[in-house]
Amino acid sequence: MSAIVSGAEPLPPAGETAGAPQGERLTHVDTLDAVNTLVSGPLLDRRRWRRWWIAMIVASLLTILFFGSMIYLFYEGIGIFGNNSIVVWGYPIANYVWWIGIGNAGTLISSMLLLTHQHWRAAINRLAEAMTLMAVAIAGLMPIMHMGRPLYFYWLAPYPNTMALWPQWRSALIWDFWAILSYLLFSIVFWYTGLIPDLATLRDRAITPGKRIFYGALALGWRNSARHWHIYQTYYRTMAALATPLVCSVHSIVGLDFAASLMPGWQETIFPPYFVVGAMYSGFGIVVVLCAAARWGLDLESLITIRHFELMAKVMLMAGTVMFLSYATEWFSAWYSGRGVDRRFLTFEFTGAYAPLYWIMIFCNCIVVQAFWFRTVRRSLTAIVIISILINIGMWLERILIVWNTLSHHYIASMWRLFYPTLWDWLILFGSLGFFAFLYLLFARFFPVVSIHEVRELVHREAIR
Amino acid sequence: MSSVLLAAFEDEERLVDAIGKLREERVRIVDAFTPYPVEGLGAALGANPFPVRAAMLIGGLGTAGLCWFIEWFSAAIAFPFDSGSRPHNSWPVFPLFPFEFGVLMAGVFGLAALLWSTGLPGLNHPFFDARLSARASQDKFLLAVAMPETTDMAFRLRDRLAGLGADTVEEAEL
Amino acid sequence: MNDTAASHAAPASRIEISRRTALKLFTGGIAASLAGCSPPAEKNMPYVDMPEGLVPGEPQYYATALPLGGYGRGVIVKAVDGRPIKVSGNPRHPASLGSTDVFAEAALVELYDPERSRDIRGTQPINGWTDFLGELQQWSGKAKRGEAPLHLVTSTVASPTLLGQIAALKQQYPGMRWFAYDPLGDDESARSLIPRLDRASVIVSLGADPLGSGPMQIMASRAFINGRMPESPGGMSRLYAIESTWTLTGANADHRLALPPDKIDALAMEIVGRLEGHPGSPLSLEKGARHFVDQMIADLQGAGAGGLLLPGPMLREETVQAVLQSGKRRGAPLDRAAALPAQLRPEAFAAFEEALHSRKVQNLLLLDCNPAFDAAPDAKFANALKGVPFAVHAGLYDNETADLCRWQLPLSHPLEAWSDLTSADGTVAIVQPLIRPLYDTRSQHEILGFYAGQTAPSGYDAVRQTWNREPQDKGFEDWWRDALVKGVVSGRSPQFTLSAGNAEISPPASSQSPSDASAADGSFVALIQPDPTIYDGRFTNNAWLQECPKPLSKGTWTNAVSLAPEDAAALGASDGDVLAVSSSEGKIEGPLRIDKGQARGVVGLTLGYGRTDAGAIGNGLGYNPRLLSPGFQNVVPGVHVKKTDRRAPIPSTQMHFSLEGDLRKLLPEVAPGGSLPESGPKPSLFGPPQPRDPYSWAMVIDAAACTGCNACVVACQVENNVAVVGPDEVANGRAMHWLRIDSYNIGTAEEPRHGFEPVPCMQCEKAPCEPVCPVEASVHDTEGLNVQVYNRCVGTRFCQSNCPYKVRRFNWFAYNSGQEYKDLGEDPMPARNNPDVTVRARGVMEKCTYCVQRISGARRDAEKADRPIADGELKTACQEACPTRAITFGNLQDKGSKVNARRADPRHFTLLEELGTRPRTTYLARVRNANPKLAGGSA
Amino acid sequence: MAQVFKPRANTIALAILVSVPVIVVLVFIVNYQLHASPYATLMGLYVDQPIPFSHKHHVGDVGLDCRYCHTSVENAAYASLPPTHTCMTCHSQLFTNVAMLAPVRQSLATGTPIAWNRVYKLPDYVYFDHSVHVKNGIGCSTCHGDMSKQPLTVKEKPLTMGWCLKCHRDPGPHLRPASEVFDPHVPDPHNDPQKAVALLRHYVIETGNMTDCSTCHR
Repeated sequence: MSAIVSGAEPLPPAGETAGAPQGERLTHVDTLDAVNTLVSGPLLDRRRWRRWWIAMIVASLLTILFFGSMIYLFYEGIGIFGNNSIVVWGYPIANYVWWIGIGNAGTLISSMLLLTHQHWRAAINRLAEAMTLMAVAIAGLMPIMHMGRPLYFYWLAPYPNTMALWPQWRSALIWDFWAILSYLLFSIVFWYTGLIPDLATLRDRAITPGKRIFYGALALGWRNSARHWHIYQTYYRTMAALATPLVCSVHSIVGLDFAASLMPGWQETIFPPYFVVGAMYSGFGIVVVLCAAARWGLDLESLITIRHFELMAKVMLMAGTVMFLSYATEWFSAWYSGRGVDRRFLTFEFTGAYAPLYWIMIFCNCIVVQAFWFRTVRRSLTAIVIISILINIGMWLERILIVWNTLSHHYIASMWRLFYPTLWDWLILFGSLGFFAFLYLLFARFFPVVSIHEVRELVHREAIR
Repeated sequence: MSSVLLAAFEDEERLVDAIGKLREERVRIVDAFTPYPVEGLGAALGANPFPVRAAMLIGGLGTAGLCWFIEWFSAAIAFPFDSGSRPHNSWPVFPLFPFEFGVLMAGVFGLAALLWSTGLPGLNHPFFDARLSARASQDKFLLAVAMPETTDMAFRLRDRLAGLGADTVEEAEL
Repeated sequence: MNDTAASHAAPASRIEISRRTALKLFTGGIAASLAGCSPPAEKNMPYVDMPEGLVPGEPQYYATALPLGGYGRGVIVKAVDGRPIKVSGNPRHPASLGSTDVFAEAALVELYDPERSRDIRGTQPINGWTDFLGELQQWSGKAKRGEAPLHLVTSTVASPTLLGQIAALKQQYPGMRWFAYDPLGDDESARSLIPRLDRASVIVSLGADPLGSGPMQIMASRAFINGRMPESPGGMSRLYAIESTWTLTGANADHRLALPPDKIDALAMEIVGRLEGHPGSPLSLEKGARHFVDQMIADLQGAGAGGLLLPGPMLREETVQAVLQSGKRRGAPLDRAAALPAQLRPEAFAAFEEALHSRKVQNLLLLDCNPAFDAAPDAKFANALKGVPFAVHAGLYDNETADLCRWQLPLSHPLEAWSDLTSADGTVAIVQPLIRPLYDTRSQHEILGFYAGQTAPSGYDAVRQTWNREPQDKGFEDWWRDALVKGVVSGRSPQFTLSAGNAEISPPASSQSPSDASAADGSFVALIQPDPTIYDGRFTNNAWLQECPKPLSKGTWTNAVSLAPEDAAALGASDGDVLAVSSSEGKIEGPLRIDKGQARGVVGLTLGYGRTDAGAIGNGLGYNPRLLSPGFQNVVPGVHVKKTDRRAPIPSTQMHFSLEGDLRKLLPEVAPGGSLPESGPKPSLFGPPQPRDPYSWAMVIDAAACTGCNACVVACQVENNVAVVGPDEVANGRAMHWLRIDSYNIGTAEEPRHGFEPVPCMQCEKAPCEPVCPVEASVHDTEGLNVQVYNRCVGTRFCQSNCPYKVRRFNWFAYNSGQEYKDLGEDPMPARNNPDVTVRARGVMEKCTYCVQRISGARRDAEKADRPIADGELKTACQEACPTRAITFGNLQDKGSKVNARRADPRHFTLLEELGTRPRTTYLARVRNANPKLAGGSA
Repeated sequence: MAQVFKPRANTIALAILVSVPVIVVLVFIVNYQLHASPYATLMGLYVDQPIPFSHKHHVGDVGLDCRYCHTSVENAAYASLPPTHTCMTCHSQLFTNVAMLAPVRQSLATGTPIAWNRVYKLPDYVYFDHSVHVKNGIGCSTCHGDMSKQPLTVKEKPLTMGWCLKCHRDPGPHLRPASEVFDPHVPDPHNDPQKAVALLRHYVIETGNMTDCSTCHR
């Protein structure tokens, strides 16, 4: 089969094409069946999954750690975290904002790029959507772990009860609850819809009856009828159109968790927009890492090319710059307001107990990304991956610092206090990373990580260009 | 349940060109099956996405309305609480929940409508009896034309399809 | 609820009931106050025979008195179903004036402490009291024959009945010797003064601490503030404090000067000299201090009889006497605390030690004292005591001393026993039990009864005999009932009385001379003082007092070694470093606390810690400064301080103390008669919320009247079942006190001063915590309370993160419902929970609600009688406890209410008003009556 | 290629798809019904007692007043159960040696309380005060039903928060003149608007704070 992979002309080695990127092709595959083979091959034919198993074992261990800590948390009580009566919020909140941010990028990528006819999205949107699902699912766990009495989380829902009580709709947490829930379910629907035609392909290519039934059932008997395609696309595009505002609203609401308060450093009108950008920022970072992983693990070099990475790098450069601008706006308005508490807070950010972390955050989120101004960096896979990881570290720091700075240094001097994380704080954080990897590996094992039918279209489009 | 001739084409262009020519020759096109959506083809074959759009609109707005009502009813009528001396009917914060949930339900209703108007789930379908059916989801562009009454007409149509570039032609039921 | 069961109630009723039942019934009471549903298979246990006058579930109030340092403070104790659950002051009693101190509030913990000595214990297996009595008989025989004279050791005794019994014993046992000591030290004359601060216009404290912990604290604080109120007659008094380490008196002074003890002593003599008109050579002081002293003396002279010079315990006896004489000549308002009658003076502790070490002591009774810890914590004493064949210790706890004795007799708690107590000002109150002894214990009177040869002594009878000297007295029963009801004795005097008088005192035997003490050779002077929350060590096992923050440092659960910043810098040590302090006598180690405004060359140490056998709560905390000083010397010259490489940060409830820049707004200060700019109402989108009829509760706290004594903090804890979390959790920043007293460093670098600000929930009308709660757990009620519905709370903690005042507290663990600190969850401790307040579960936010259970109770009573709640009828726990009446609570809708009057005061201000939260809790600004001729005088 | 699925698969697939939303809705309905049902509220439940005490006999036939045994109901939060002595005031004369009353005699002899099983149980975070209700015209039977018809005591009302709120929002129809408070036979609620208004005024009832959380939870 590998014969098909190599194009008509010898494909240029990644990173060395000096030609104008405009002329450069996004994929290095020529025939439709080559696409099918590339993507579905790993899922269908007997093939060694050594790399996968190694990754899976590591991920599983972390997952066990994650749920182990969660069980201990529910048994022993929330006091095992480093929080105190002044800094009442801590890691779970930061993790939550971080994960939901990553979650947002998936849908943003696939829907926004679809609406703007960015065809290069075809190769990466499935990865991104899957990432969304898992990230949001994990994000959804965090607030529950953060609650004092997690078993009552359902009190946030308006369900008929003998207490004649209802939720308190003015609370940003209620908006949050519904944002996460709606967004999670919506992403599942969106993701699954996109998956249907590919499932049909897998059904038709599958040899063993087990796989045929598995994929067949999920494909719902999709026949690729031109009529169905027409209706299907209408639906899919409309969903994309709905997804974009949904995503923005979701992270805006997360921003409101802080902005809808009166604490210094939280009460900021700029929070919603810059939370959205921040989400996209860190999300793209993770997508880059996932693409690199999938590319390496599933030999998809010819589908996910350096060109994709370059384009994503450009998006990150934009986002990073916007972040810088947002921070600057915060600092300016804090200073310009002239309010003692705001200025004190600003000084604390840069010189207080958490200052080192704050400087690292600025470095990761604002400085490093500027390297993407250089084409060579944009086209070096290693560089992009490293920068993406740094960006995500920076974004996590941003979230924890938003929580820490404000709660540690507020109006009443007598109650200023610092936060010292415990082992359990770290276990939950890294455990959640492991759980994410675990889910992702499962997905990659049983579902096409690249949207087959959309790449088919892309290949055709490029062939005629 | 009608019997058709399935003609497999190598690519999108040949299929579209064939459809155009056959239309002029008054051949009844039943359906086409393509590995990826071919722009305008579905519309040409008379597919109507209206129900999906309608369902999403109604589902979305309906749900949002219901959510808003629940908010207003619970906060202002059922059990009005003094929460930081905010008005009981705090309408400025009410849109958020309806919006989030409305969008979700729009998606769900749309999916339902999609399945309904495409007749899915159709796990078992005569189309799958055709040998070519499996190729439609991979690399071939299938054209389904109504089977003529008489056999010699059928033979002529087969030749015509081959002439238009179909590399295989197969009898099938739809 | 099923605590309709708790029996053994009114002291009048005479139902016999075993400890076992008592405990069983307690648990009934507990169940009623535990949060969360329980399955319906639950038993209801009615009485077999209902005690007189007891209504199940309804509170009963009894007047009694509680001892501190021997002296009594009159209190009124609330009991529900026979369980004492709250102590508050007795307005009729001059030593309480209706207020309390931390020790009175926390007395309940002692009563219910699971670690109290429950059964009599001997050195070999025995069967209870009978064996003891048998052995006692032999020894009494010997004693009577003069073979083994009885030695009695007590701490300060102020009970007429006890005095009577001791006198009787002296008749019975020839050669009996009685020794008494005060763990704080034998520098009696300075310590036992009652300054009439309300009658003084200029007060100069020479190391004295009348506002600090002690039996006179409530009296002195109330008098001080009465003399401080701008509206008070004769204007507002001015307080100069000259002291070596920070005390509450210094913290409340208008002007403060830090000097080492020897300098203060010398200065005292100089002042006296100049007042008396024969000035000697002035003491050498640096310029600023000299100016301070001169202006102060001028001020003092100007005040005439209103000028009060107050000698402190660290002065030499001669100095004290000199000061007192001059004060007497000028007619300064200074009295002496009630002292023992001349014919009944105990010998000093030193005499006992001498007797002990010379093997003269064979028959020894140590009555409610712990010398092995607080008098002579050395091996020599321990071995000598071990050698005493018939050494008997009677005490609440099986403590350090008890371990060295042949017998430990369990003593009844003052709330379990009949007695009588004289207060520092001479007032006597009958001590009546609120509850039958929980264990097989005896009261002091009953134990002395045994020694007197009685077989079944009764404290009840002993006390009645003291007051009913001629048997055929008709009026006695009425008098007795009246005394019990009022809580104050009048119209009768027992055989022996303690009497207060004017401030002349014949100097006691021992007298220390710290004048040679100087930091010249690089060594330090150690100054030992009582601990503000643990006092002399008898409260070390009291978890509430341990967790109660020290007024100035806000440290908890240990005592610190305090140094001046310069000295600490010289040692290269920082807060929390462990310092080794050594004297010729011994060595202690404790965490450093740097105290801006402490005299250089002075090491500040406090008593009460370093106990080895106090109980699970108190063991192994802090150090015992007595190891540095033989006897009761409180000024130990020539000590050396070294920095060790260990750190032991002090668990503290406050981290940041200074108020720089506009933070100063948090604690505004005005000159007498001064006022604050009244800022108009903040603009609001929805318009200001209107207070609603019939009730709109509000509180005003007078920052000028707060002396920082902490009584309100502990009172709140008792009333509202606020949990103790333990040192580690305090260090984690999880202390639960609903009401905190913020302590701020104000003033200048030259003259650092302290300011206190009690901060309960502000009950904001536009509460930021409410709209952010997703489940309506934090909501407003129609009376303006910002209530927290514990059973609805899911623990998102958004309310606290959005609270600008940070007054909410979160149950990170089940501090009070399963995960208690150490043994605080063991029976009978939970029996002290207030049944009217939910015991919060884990994961729930809690906060001050203006004692909503009291409001509800008052409202229900009013509704039953179809009348409105009268102003002043309803008091919150903190308001009730406050010795200086700094807290006013009432109804805004009642135009005549006191709270409305205070809100109209020119000193009225709102904390963080600019946020527009419209708090119902507001403040009156601090007042500093500075000397115009001194720095800060312009303020 | 051949069919993967048999024709009936279509039906099954459809059924599954449809059942998803249906189940979601059912969960809500069933959950509510369950909590409102006697299964959760124990309403209408008879509880065995050490002594089969019959209110029907003592109230209905003998005609004892509630307050004869539940002495503190008018001035305390708890109505309180009668001490054994109260039983003996009569039963030292009547039925002195009936086997049924053995536990009572034993209780008196040994001084051990009679352990009655709770019928009306509120969660411990709910603070209910009998006296304030009784004093303000709420009859015993409003919550306890007609005791004169109960041979064994049965929980007459659900005692859910919703149930309490019904009356706290509109107490009028449940109020009675003081004379009828302890009368078990009075129908409740009376549907007489004038009477309601009159009684509200008579008892000076401020309905404003009656639905405050702090009214019952502290």
